[in-house]
Parts: sequence; C-alpha cells; structure tokens
Amino acid sequence: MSSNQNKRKDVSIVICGAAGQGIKTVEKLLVHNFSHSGFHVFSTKEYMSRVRGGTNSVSIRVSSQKAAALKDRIDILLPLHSEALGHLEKRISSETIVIGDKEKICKDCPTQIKQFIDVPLEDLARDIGGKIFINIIAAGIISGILKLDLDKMKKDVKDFFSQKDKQIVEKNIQSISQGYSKGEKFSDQKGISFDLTPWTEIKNQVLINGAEAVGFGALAGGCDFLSSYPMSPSTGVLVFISQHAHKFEVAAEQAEDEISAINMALGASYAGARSLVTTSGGGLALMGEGISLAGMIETPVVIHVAQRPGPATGLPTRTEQGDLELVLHAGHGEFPRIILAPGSLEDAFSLTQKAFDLADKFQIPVFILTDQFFMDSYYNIPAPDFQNVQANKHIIKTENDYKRSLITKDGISPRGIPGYGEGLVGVDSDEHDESSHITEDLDLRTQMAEKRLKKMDQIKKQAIPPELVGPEDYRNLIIGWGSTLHVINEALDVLGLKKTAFLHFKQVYPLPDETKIYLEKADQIVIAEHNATSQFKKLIKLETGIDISKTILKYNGLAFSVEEMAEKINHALEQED
Amino acid sequence: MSSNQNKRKDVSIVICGAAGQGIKTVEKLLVHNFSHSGFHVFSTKEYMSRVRGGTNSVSIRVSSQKAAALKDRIDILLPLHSEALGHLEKRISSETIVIGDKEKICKDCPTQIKQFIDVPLEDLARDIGGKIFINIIAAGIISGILKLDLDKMKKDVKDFFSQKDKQIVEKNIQSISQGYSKGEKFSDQKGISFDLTPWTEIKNQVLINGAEAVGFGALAGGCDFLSSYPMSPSTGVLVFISQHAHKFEVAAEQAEDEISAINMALGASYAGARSLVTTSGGGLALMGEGISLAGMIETPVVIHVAQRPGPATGLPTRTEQGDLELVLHAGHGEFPRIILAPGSLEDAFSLTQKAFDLADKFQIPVFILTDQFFMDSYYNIPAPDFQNVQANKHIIKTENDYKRSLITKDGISPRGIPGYGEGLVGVDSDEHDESSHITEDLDLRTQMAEKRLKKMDQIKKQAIPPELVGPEDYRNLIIGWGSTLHVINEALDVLGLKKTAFLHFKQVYPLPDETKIYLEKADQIVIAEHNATSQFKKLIKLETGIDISKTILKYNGLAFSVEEMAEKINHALEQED
Amino acid sequence: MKTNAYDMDDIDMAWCPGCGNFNILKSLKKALAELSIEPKGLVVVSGIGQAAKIPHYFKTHFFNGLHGRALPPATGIKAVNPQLTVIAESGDGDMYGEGGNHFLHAIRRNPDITNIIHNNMVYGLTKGQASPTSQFGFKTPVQTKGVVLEPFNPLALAVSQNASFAARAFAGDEEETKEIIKKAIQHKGYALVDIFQPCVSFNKVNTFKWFKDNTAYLDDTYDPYDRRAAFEKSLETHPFALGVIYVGPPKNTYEQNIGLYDKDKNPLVFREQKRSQKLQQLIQSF
Amino acid sequence: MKTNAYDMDDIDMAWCPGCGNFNILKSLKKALAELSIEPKGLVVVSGIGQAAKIPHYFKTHFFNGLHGRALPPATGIKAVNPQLTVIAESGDGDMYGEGGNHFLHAIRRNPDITNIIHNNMVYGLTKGQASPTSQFGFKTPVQTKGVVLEPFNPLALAVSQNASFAARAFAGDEEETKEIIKKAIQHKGYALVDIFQPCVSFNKVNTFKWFKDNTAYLDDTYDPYDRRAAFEKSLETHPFALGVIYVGPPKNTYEQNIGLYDKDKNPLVFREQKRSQKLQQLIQSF
Ligand SMILES: Cc1ncc(C[n+]2csc(CCOP(=O)(O)OP(=O)(O)O)c2C)c(N)n1
Ligand SMILES: Cc1ncc(C[n+]2csc(CCOP(=O)(O)OP(=O)(O)O)c2C)c(N)n1
Ligand code: SF4
Ligand code: SF4
Ligand SMILES: [Mg+2]
Ligand SMILES: [Mg+2]
Repeated sequence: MSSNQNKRKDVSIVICGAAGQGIKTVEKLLVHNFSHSGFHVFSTKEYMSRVRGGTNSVSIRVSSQKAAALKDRIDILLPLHSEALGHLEKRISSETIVIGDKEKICKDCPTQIKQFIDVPLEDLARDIGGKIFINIIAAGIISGILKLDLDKMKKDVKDFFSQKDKQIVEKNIQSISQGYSKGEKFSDQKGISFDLTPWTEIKNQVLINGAEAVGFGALAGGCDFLSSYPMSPSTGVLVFISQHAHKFEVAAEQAEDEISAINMALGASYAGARSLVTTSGGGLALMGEGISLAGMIETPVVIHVAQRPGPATGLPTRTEQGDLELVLHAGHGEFPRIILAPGSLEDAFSLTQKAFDLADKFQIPVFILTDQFFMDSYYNIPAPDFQNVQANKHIIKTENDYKRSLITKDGISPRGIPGYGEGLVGVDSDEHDESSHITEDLDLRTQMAEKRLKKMDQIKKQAIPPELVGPEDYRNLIIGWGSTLHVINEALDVLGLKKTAFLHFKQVYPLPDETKIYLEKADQIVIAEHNATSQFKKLIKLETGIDISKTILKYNGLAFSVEEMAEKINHALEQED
Repeated sequence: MSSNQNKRKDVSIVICGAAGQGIKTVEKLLVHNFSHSGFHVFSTKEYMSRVRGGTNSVSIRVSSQKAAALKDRIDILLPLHSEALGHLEKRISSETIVIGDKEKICKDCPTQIKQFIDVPLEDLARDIGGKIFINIIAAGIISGILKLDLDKMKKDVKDFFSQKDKQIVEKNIQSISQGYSKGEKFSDQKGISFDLTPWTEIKNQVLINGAEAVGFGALAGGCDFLSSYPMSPSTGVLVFISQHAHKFEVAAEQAEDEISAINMALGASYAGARSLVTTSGGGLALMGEGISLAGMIETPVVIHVAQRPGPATGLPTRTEQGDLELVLHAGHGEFPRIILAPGSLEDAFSLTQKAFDLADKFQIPVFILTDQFFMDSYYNIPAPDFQNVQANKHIIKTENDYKRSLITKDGISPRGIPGYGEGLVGVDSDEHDESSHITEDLDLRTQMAEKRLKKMDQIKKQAIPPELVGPEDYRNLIIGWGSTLHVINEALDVLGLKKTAFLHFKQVYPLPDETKIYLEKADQIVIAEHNATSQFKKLIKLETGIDISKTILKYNGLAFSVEEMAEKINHALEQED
Repeated sequence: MKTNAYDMDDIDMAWCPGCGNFNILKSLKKALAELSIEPKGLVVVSGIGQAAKIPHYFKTHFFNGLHGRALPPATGIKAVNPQLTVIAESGDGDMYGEGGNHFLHAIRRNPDITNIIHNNMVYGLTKGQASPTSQFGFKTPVQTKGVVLEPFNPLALAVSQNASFAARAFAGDEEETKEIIKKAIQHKGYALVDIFQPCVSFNKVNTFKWFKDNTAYLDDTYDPYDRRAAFEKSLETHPFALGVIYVGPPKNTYEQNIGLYDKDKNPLVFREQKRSQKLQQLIQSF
Repeated sequence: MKTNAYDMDDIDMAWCPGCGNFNILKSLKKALAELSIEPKGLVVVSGIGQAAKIPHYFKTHFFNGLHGRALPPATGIKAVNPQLTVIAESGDGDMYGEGGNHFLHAIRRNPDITNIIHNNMVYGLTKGQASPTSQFGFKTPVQTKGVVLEPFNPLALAVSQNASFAARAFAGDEEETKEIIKKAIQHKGYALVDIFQPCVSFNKVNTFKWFKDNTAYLDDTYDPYDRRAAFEKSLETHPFALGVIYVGPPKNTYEQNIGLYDKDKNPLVFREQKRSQKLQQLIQSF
C-alpha cells in the first residue's frame, strides 16, 4: 500500500473463537487501548447461548471518525479455533488479512483468503505456560500492528488480572509483549498500515456499552429500587446496577421470578421509590398482569426490555426487534403507556433518565426497548452530563382528606405516598372510587376509565419527535427505530444518495403528530426492522394511515451490517413501487 | 288493555335483589317454564363481585319471537330489597308494573312508577317459614301472571330442591303455589295480560347459556384435557366440563395457577390430547409466555377467554370487549394464531368445536373470545347437531426417521406423538432444527421462522367470513363482533332503516379478504364495541386500511340494551361525517 | 390506642353475614390498637379474594394488588421504607395457590412483614372451588368427586424453610387470635399467621364447630424454638395445633440485608440523593 | 438394554468440559438401560438452563419447554398417556426459583413422574447469579456482598408436604446416582431426585471436592418411611445426607385419581371416543 490515499481510515478487526477462549478479554483490552490512543472504536459481539465451546466472534472497528455500526468487511481476522473461518466465510474477502495457526485453523480454508500470516499461536502460548494465553498473545499482535501504547497495554493487562496469582499476571504480560512484537514485525514486513488519525478529544470520551448506558441513565434518573430476574440479554443492566447499588443507595433485588419482580417494583413505587425492572421478551410475557396493575393503580414503573429472537426461548443471545407489539399491548384492559427505543448510547442514557420522569409525572409504566445488539455493543461517546440529575418525583405531602385516585381535569391525581403527610394512601386493582376503595358504581367506572385514558392526550403532545437525518427536501425516506440508528446512518453515508433522508424514531409509542407530516412528504418510504412481520410499519399504519410498502427485514438473530443495509436500501429504492 | 293489538308480544321481567336472596333460582325456574310453555325466552344477569348483599338483577324476556338481547324496558319488576328500585331507576317507566312489599321496598320511590302492586312478600314468606321463601313466592307470582303450567312448576321446584330436607321442599312448593295464585289474581284483577303465542317447536329446543354452549362445543370438538384456574367470568366452562368429565373421559384439572394451566395443556397436546384452557384477561396476561411456547413448538391448544372490564382486577363480574388486542399479541415473538368470537350460542357451539380442528390442523393456539354477558346469558336454540363430532387430530404414526419440525411447503410438519410409531418426537422452545434439537444455525433460524409464519397464508384463506344481515345494497354499514350480534340485530329491526346493513364478525383474526370489499361498499360505517379505545376498529384499519370514523363504545361493565343501541346507531348515522 | 381509631364510616362490606372474616378483622384491629400502630404508619397489602378485601374495611394505607401477589409489593414497600408496619394479608387460594412461589421465597428473604392468611380451605370469591388447603374428599362443582390432592401444609413448609416465625390461629377465638397477631407483628422478620376461618357460604364441612372440635392450643411447655418439635407439631392434624408453632434462630431481616440502613435509618424514599458527583466519579472509571 | 441404545451420533454438546452434568447424563442413561426403558417409551420434559439441555443429548422423546415450567407439561403428558415413562429434569434455578409453585403443587398432585434436579447452586446458563439453593455468602456479579437469603431446602420441603418419594444424590458418584435414579423411576408416584452437581464455570465454591467433603450416604439402618426422621435428615447440612431420604405412605397417583384408567388402561389419547350419543343425552337434560 503506497499512498495514504488508499489506506483505510477505518480498520475492521475480528477475533473469533469458542466460548471460554477469552475473546471478550481481548475485546476489553483492545477497545480501551484504541480509545486511549485517540481512535474512535466500536465493538460488537455475536455469540451462542452456551458457556464453553461453540463459535463466537467479536467485531471491532477502529476509526478516525465516529463508527458505531457493524461492518461485514474484515481487515484483520484472528481465528482462534478451527471452526472460525467457516463461521465467518461470508465476511472474508481477498483483502482480509488472516493471522493465526495455519495448520490448526485452516483445514479447508475459504479460497478467497489471499493474505495469511501464519503464527504458531498455540506453540507460543505453550511456551509461556499454556493454551490459555492464546487470547492475550492475539491481543498483543493486534496492538503491535496498530502500534498502540505497549506500556499502557501492559498496565491494563496487569489491572485486568489483578485478582489472579502474580505468576499468572506475569505470564499474561509476557504474552501481550510477545504478541506485540510479532504484530509490529508483521506491520513492518508486510506493509500493513492504516491511515488512522488520533483525535485527542477521544481520551475525554467514555467507552461504554448499551447495558451500561441504560444503567447510567437509570442511576441518573434517580432509580432507587430494582427488582429483576436474570434473562439474557437484559442481565447486563441488572449486573451493572447491582455492582453500584451500595454506593448509589439502590435497593437491588434478584426476584424469584418475573412476576415477583414487577410486583415488588410496584410496591416500592407505591411507597415512593423510582423502580426499575429489566427483562427480555419471555420475562415480559409473564409480567403482563403486573403491567396492567400499574395501569390500574396509576403507579409509575420503568421497564427495560432487551429483545432477543422469539418465540419462546428462541435464540437467547441473539438480536431482534420482535417484541414491539407485545410491549404495546402487554397487560389486559386499556391504559396509557410510553415506549422509548434508544438508537444511540447517548439516547440510552438520556431516555432512561427521562423514562423515570415520565413514569412519575404520568403515573404509568414506561418502557425502554433495546435489544441484544444494543446491549452488547461498545463505542466511545462524550461523557453524559450529570448536572441535571435531581429527580422530581411529583410527590405531595398528603392532607387528612387525601384521595389517591382523585379525578382531575388532566387525569393525573396528586401522588401521595404512605408515611408522608396526614392522609391515607390506598391503591386498588379493582375498579375503585377516588379514595381507591373498591366500587361497583358503574358511572364512576366510566369516569375512572376515562380519567386514566385521558392522560394519553398530554403524553402524546409531549412525545419525542423522530429525528430526521439528511436533506429536508427528501424524496425517499428510510424509517428505522431503536438500535438500527447507526447502521442506517452509515449505510446512507456510504450510498451518498441525494434525495434520501432517514427518519429515526426513539419514541415508538405514542407517535407524535408530526410523524404523518414527515411521511407524507416522501414519494417513497422504506422501513427497516429486525423482525419478520414489520411491526413498526403496522404501528405507523395504524397511527398515520400510511401503508409503507417497502420493507427491509432481518430476523436471523444477527444485526444488520453497513454493507447489507446499504445494498438493501439501494435495492428497495430501485424496485418498482 | 283492550285489544290484542296493543298487547305486548314480548314481556320483559326483572327480578332484583341482593346476592344470597336467590334470584338465580328464580331465573332458573322461570326460564325453563317459559320455554316449556312454548315461549322464546332470553335471560341475562348483572351482578356484583360478592357472595352476599349488594344489588344484582336478572332480566328475562319472554316472547313469541326469538329474542336474545337485553331490553331496557321493564314490564314487570320484582324488587326484593330496598336498593332495587334505585338501582334500576333508569329502566323504570310509567308502564312498568312493580310488584313487591311497598313499605319495605319503596322508601323514596322513583316518581315515574305508576303501577305498584303491593304484596306483603315478607309476611307471606314468614308465614310459610322464613324470608328465604321470598324468591320462590316471587317466581310463583310471575308464573301466575303469565299463567304457566303450575304442575310443571311444582315439579321443577321439587327437583331443584331435591337435595334438601323434605320439609324445605314442601315449603318451597307451598311458596310457589301461593305466589302463583297471587299472580293469577293480579293478572285478572288488574287486567295484566300479554299477547304471547306459544310455539310448540320451542319444546324441542334447548335452553343454555354461553358457558354451556362453549362447553358443549368443546366436548363435541373432542376436548379430552382441560387445565384451568378459576376466574370469573370464565369459570362456568371449567365447571361445566368438570361436571361431565367422567362421562366424556376428559382429564380435567384445576391447576395451581394460570401458568401451570397453559403449560399442562401444552404437555397434554404434545402427547396427543385436544386441550382446552379457560380464563379471563388477567389469567391470559399470565399465559403469554405459554402461548408463545405453543407458537414455537407448533402444538395445538384452544384457549377460551371470557372478557371482563380491566385493567387488573377491574370489575370481575361485569362485561367488556377490552382484551382483543391482548389476545392478538399475547406472547413474545412472531407466530400465527386464530381468534374466534361467537355472536350466538350456536356460534359458541360450532366455533368451539371448530377451534379444536383448526388448532390441530395448523398446530397453533386458537382463541375463543367471549365475555361475561355472553357467558351468563341464556336463551333457547335448536339443539346442536352432534352427528359430526368425530375429531381428526391430524396425527400420524411415526417412522424411525421422524422429524417433528420438518420443513414442508405449507409450513405444516406432520404431527407425531410419543408412543405412536417408531419415531422419537421432540419439541423445543429454543430455535431448533427439523428434529427439534436446539440450533444456532442462523440460516436455519430464518427458515424456521418463515415455516411457522407461512401457515398464516392458509389460515387466512380459510378464515370464516363475516355475516351480513340486511340489504345487500346497503349505504350504511354497522360493524360488530362477538357478543353484540343479537343486540345490534334487534336494534336494526327496531329502527327499520332501509339502506343499513350489519356486518358481524365471528372470526376477528385473521380477517378474511372480503372484509375490505364489504367495507368499501358502504358510504358510512359505524362500529360498536364494548371498550373505550375501539380495538376492533384499529384491527380493521390495520388489515384493510379503512379508518372507521364513527364508534359506539360502552365500557361501564353493562351490556348494550336494544334501545340504547338503536338510539346510538340512529344518532351516529345522523351525525355529520 | 382505641380500636375505633380504625373504624371507617359508612362502608358496605361484601362479606357474608356470619363469616369468619369479621372475627379476624376485629382481632386485627384490636391487635393494632394494643400495639399503638397508627393507620398512618401501617400498610396492608392484599391480593384478590374475599379475605383480600380486608384493607377496604378499616383505616390504613393499602395496596390491594393482584390475586396471589401480595408478598412481592409488601417486600418492595418494606425495602424502601422500613419504618412502615407492613402486613400482607389474603386468602389461602391467593397466598398458597396462585402466590405459592412468593410464599416460598418470602420466607427465605425474611422481610419484616406479617403474613396473615385467612384459611377457609376454599376459594370463596370465585364460589367454592377447592383451595390448596382443602381437605381430602372435599366436594365442589369442580372437584366433583372430592379433593384428591394432598392438602397443603403451610406451617410445615414454613418450618422446613426455617421461617423466622410461624403461627396458626382460629378466627372463632378473637382474643387468642389477637394475641397471636400481636406476637407476629412484634416479631422482627417474616411472620406467618395462618388463621382457620370458616366460610359459611362455600365450606359446609369446615365450620366454626369443626374447627373448634379439631384444634387445640399449644400448652405452656411447648418450645417454639425447637425446629424438630415444631415440625412434628405442624404435621399433627386432628387436632391441629394453634399458637406460635415455630420461631427461628435470630437473623437479619431482608431490609437489614440490603445494607443501606446500617448507618442511615432514614427510609430510601426520603433521602435526598445527591448523585451528580458519584456519577461523575463512576464514569471516569469507564 | 445397553447404554448405547441412547447414544446419538454427532452431537455438539454445550456443556463445559468437566461439568457434573456429564456424570448425571451417564447415570441416567445407565439407569434407563438397566430398567429397560426404551427411548420410545420415555419422555424427558425439561425447562431452560444448562441442565435442561439434557434431552438433546440422548435418545428420547422430549419436551424442552419454558424456563421453570417442566412439571406442568410433564403432568399433562402423564394425564393423557400414563403408559409413558416421564422424567421432568432441570436445574435448581429452573425448578425451585421460576418453577417453585409447580414444584410445590406437583408434590401434592403426585403424578407418577421422576423429577430430577441438577443442583449446582447457581444459575449456570445466565452466567453465575445466585440460585435458590446458593449457600450463604456465595458471591456473584449480582449478589456482590454474597447471598443473604436462607438457602432453599428442597428435601425438607418435599417431606413437609408428604411427597411420595424424595432423594438426594451427588453427580460425582455415578454408580450410586444411577441406583437412586432407578429407585425414583421405579417408584409409583412423584419422585424427587435432587442431585448435587458441580458447575466448574460459575461455582468455584461448591466443587466436586466440596460436595465430596460435605456429603455422606445414609446408612442401612436409616428408615425412609419415618417422616419425622426424614425431616431431621433433610435439615442436616455438613454433611448433607445422600440417598433416599423419604418415602411417603402409599397413595394413588394423579393419573389414578383422574378416575379414567380404573377399567380401561388405554391412554386417553388412543381412545376412540364416541361422543355423539352422550352429547345427545346430555343436551336432553338441558
Ligand atoms: C390471575 C387471577 N386468577 C384468578 C382470579 C380469580 N380469583 C379471584 S379470588 C380467587 C380465589 C379466592 O380464594 P382465596 O384466595 O382462598 O380467598 P377467599 O375468597 O376464600 O377469601 C380467584 C381464583 C384472579 N382474580 N386473578
Ligand atoms: C422466563 C425466563 N426467565 C429467565 C430466563 C433466563 N434463564 C435461562 S436459564 C436460567 C437459569 C439457569 O439456572 P438453572 O436453572 O439453575 O440451570 P443451570 O444453567 O444452572 O443448569 C435463566 C434465569 C428464561 N429463559 N426465561
Ligand atoms: S364467601 Fe365465605 S369467605 Fe367469603 S365472605 Fe362469604 S362466608 Fe366469608
Ligand atoms: S456453566 Fe456450569 S453447569 Fe453449565 S455446563 Fe458449564 S460447568 Fe456445567
Ligand atoms: Mg379461601
Ligand atoms: Mg443451576
């Protein structure tokens, strides 16, 4: 590669191996060092639902510009076991540099491989002390190729293994060093180099994943109670908050099941807490009755749902956007709700924070809808602003004649909590009077039903508008929601179409009125979603009457890649209507 | 009342009292005798969620023609306690003949009452042996007025109380007789009479309620396993089947909770049974995950959902059609389902029977959607046809290489069951291969998702068309679904509008293609539903693109009356568009 | 305090005349009065059923939630405001049937709540199906040949999972029931009070008389701290033992275990949380 | 029969090398072989978790259902086809956590199924959170200060509810575990087999060695028919007793109680039901 012109400003590195081979550790070490070196970094995983074995991969992009979506293209591939090359076959091209134990890895090598750097990883590792060091040697090789700061790298390795024996730490440092020098050598000998411009600002940015962003948002939103039952891919949020529960004075409880989780959360909210529940589709399917209870007793709760492919157990560690309709309709009877679907980590932070405010303000369940891809993807963002984290819980001190379910003009009853003021605070899952006592007064029933539903007016007025990216005078409009934000953005960047814009929804329900206006302006609309029945398309049809005819749907459990999205958009736009 | 011209051909009788006063017994005795005498009879209840006290009422219509909807008008009212007249105030007119203990019942009597026949019910009862006989005396009075067959009446009383002491039986017979002679006297003295023409055919008809009709349908449909948890208003079906379980060789089990109920049912279906679950909205909200499982393992199950007002516990003994959207979307992920909503008792029978066939044929969950009004209403219908009750379970004898999840052209895998044939039969809630073994082959995932969804094509083709009542060349179209069939029919009869037809849906999902054609023919469309957000209207919009602008909605827990429906239809049609 | 401090005016009670629920309500009000627990400091959490209507019939904060789900909200409330006295009260179907899993795990979690069950051995509100505690042979419209399942034994279960307190009472004896409830409320930690309650409408077998004839109070020599003895007692059936059957070894309550009330007794919900700086610190470590 | 009758070709097992699950699979296959239970006559029902993957690893009919929900389908299967041997098998989180209520009520219902729990005292598949049986102080990414809940005692619960059979085994001893499983399968009625199973990936405390050091087989003098003794045994912890801890008094199974198999042994699903006439008769009574 001669001139900087031709060099990539964006390197795509993939490490692939079995569960238990430590590719997550490699990911952790690399992404932090890339970002420390001033590069933008994006990293995402696809993995099987098992603890050992199988074939998993981590895709890391290092770039001079912001990159936050998956690319199919692989510049450097480190296969750590014999299934890896087969597993990634479709993504390997003649430009891919494969680095690995040729003999072990390459039984029947994909023919398109043109650049193979044979490194006896296993022998190297064995010399150091055993196969377990392969992953750190691999991390070293990549650091060497990209000329990262070796001292920083060593320090990180040391920190990372700080719980282990001194000897183990030493051997890991040895591994990283050896790998590094190999990498440096390859880079020089084979002329591997990239045009990566470091950007000092990045050092002040933070590198987090979706689970952490939601967790930070919850802490910033004043969450002080969490009850959940572990379920992939939502467990990251449970773990994050549990880790910091003590410091942030959060009562965090692993419930015996999801039904308990949602009902505990409602108890805590009733008593004045800001409660969070985190789960996935299957868990949510068990919480329907509890969600309906939240609607009836007008008690706030924030529910984070990280989607994975269904039905039933489906593919526990894969991604999908297949639970939108469930979240829209979970729970029997009729009551308001809000559904937010972050597209970026910044969204995840700010929307989760906001969710607690909305829940308290309207005394309703508010959903944060993410997915496995979102939960497990890292990239660097400016540190969120933590100045404005004082919660307004909309709680009043009660008087003697306090009525929890008072019928008011806007449908919102002033919220009292037990033990604060002179009043008694009751809530009732039966239809009830203004004091929340059970009633069979059927005129009152009508009033109460209307009171609850009336809140929808205000909620709709305050809906977060969709974000338009691209020309205002678009003829083609691409629609996406939630986690497909970056991939659609980048695909459109790649395509460079003139009259095409992208409308991204981070609030999917209720939809703000301007939705229709945006859609009516377009000649052609294409919607992209990670499900088989285009659930958001249906919602848009229902809310705006507009029937989007072109869909880009993927539901094999893997996230869209930039190339794939670009090709599909292109194809869709070229198709006859 | 001089000429037969002016006499009513349709008598509306209401008995109103507290839970525990035995008005259900009165209802039972009367309706059977009316029908025995050759009259059409319709009877419906509205009652509070309590075992004793409160105010409940039974409305009975006796008629020369078929009558199967609630009328507001009351011809004869028997208030059994002091709250009764207040409770029914809006339905009482100057034509209402009130029969009762004036002093006890009429503290501040509604002023519109013009005809009060004062009977010292309490004294009469006390003379016989106690207040408990009031209800039977009341039944006697009505039988007397309508000149029913006293001997038959006595015999029924005897049968009804056959479990009790001989003395009690005697006193009840005394009560019926005494009431009867009072009634006869009133009829003669006050000239109360009606123009009821008996029709001998009626004697060959059967008088059943919605719960029994669903139950009969299930037995005829080959149901041989039932697992459910009691929940009003669905418990009637559980009770009906339990009562006859032994005779019909049904394994009927009261489960520890709804989650167990649906999962037990799926186990039984997997093993080859025809399984039924009966519940209401709250119970269904707990079954979402199980329903999703049915979708994933492609195992048939029939789920009867008797709706009541929500959210949460709501009004347990009242009626609503508020769970359509929940039934549509219960369960995470994407898979086919069918939702049937009987309008008549005949429908309840035939659709429930059919539900088992559909479930087995397509290996999916099939829902029967009813409501409290439907469950608790009685009328006479021709006895269902039980000739055609041989079930085709679509089960094959397996071969050695049997694959339960075989990918076929139409998406339907031949259904084997364990222990029948040589093959092994597996099902898996994870994504799986054709042998149902867990897989992470993501291309296979796509194929499997498509296989499951593909069944929807055939299902849609075979959807039961809506029923058009009225002129083919309608300009106005009234839409209804499920239990509002008769009330809309009768309201339109009353209105006698020329260009207005009624389109009733007994299959609400998926909708057959002709739906759109029907709707497009109309200039004006009005939809009537028992909910606050017009859920079926939304479904129609989604499926046909047609946005119905006029709605008739009621959600106070009471069923529409004929008068109310007529007035609202009239009003809606007169309104500007 | 006086019992009438809990009285509400002009309420329409949905219980049947003669039902054991009235007795339990009286005992409970007396117990609360004698312990000087003000309505303002009390939350009654209930599920759905006839028993579960109890918080509508006296002055208290209340959370009348879902069928079977009284214990989870009670736990949530206690976690964020341990200063409240929390009672979780429902019927046998609610607590042991639909809510069985929460019952099991609440015992293990040990929140400082009093768990009162109106055990009428039947589903009252839904008109008379068998409940988990229905006795062998009990006939109902659903169990047409009589109950065949082993009757659920809540006391034995509580002992088996080392519940911190487990007692049985009989609604027919208001005075003793009151005493038992008082002990349960005063006990720190999860306290089970299973109360035999005649249902005059749907249980014609287990009547006031039946319960009277088939129960016997523990005598003074009985040692509730002996787990094995408690287990034996909990298995005895005719008569069923009444009184405090088991008190487990001292242990932390759930609220204590949360670890946020060691220094600061102020309930979580009343704390002025200042998080800006902590968040700033935490993000720096990322 | 030979054990290899259950072998499947070319399967990719998702368990970690060294995991106790492999031992259990071996014991189970041997037990089935020795009892001559053919794959064709066997249904294994499981939930979700590492343990719950077991029916994918040997020849059998299987219903791999939802997390926590193995017992209800197992019961449903048995109801309509009692001729099948039915095993409900899952992990401790699945059976005692999410599925706790079914566990409780399956014991009461007494279907003739064998309920095998791989008890590794941790949630394996979801990567190491506490399970109901996790011991005090067990640290995890969620239980950062260690487990504070009373560990769930399945054996004591089973005895408390008069389970018809309850045993504990240790995966480290394939031979004895096989014997215990055989007894459980042969037992008519619900049979619990809780098997201590080391999880080499997420439980570094309760290892093969730990289990070996902290368990002891019941000796020959032990009488499993004595409920009180069984209860005492079930409470002992260091060592935990291994073997058949309790066998309840003879009683009907759930399938027998259904009352449809007294005369006709033919499974419900194979009966040619002729209902036209019965329906005709029934409707006449309306
Ligand atoms: C999810 C759900 N399932 C079922 C019901 C119906 N239901 C209400 S109360 C009840 C049982 C009542 O029995 P119990 O708890 O013993 O209380 P009791 O009425 O006897 O006091 C049932 C099954 C419900 N409300 N919610
Ligand atoms: C409704 C639902 N909630 C949560 C999960 C996630 N989940 C899968 S397995 C599991 C726990 C596994 O632990 P255990 O049952 O002990 O089995 P092990 O993996 O240890 O063998 C959980 C929480 C799920 N699949 N479904
Ligand atoms: S139904 Fe039974 S438990 Fe309920 S109030 Fe009446 S007597 Fe009491
Ligand atoms: S995670 Fe634990 S239980 Fe699961 S296979 Fe691995 S070692 Fe076994
Ligand atoms: Mg009860
Ligand atoms: Mg486990």
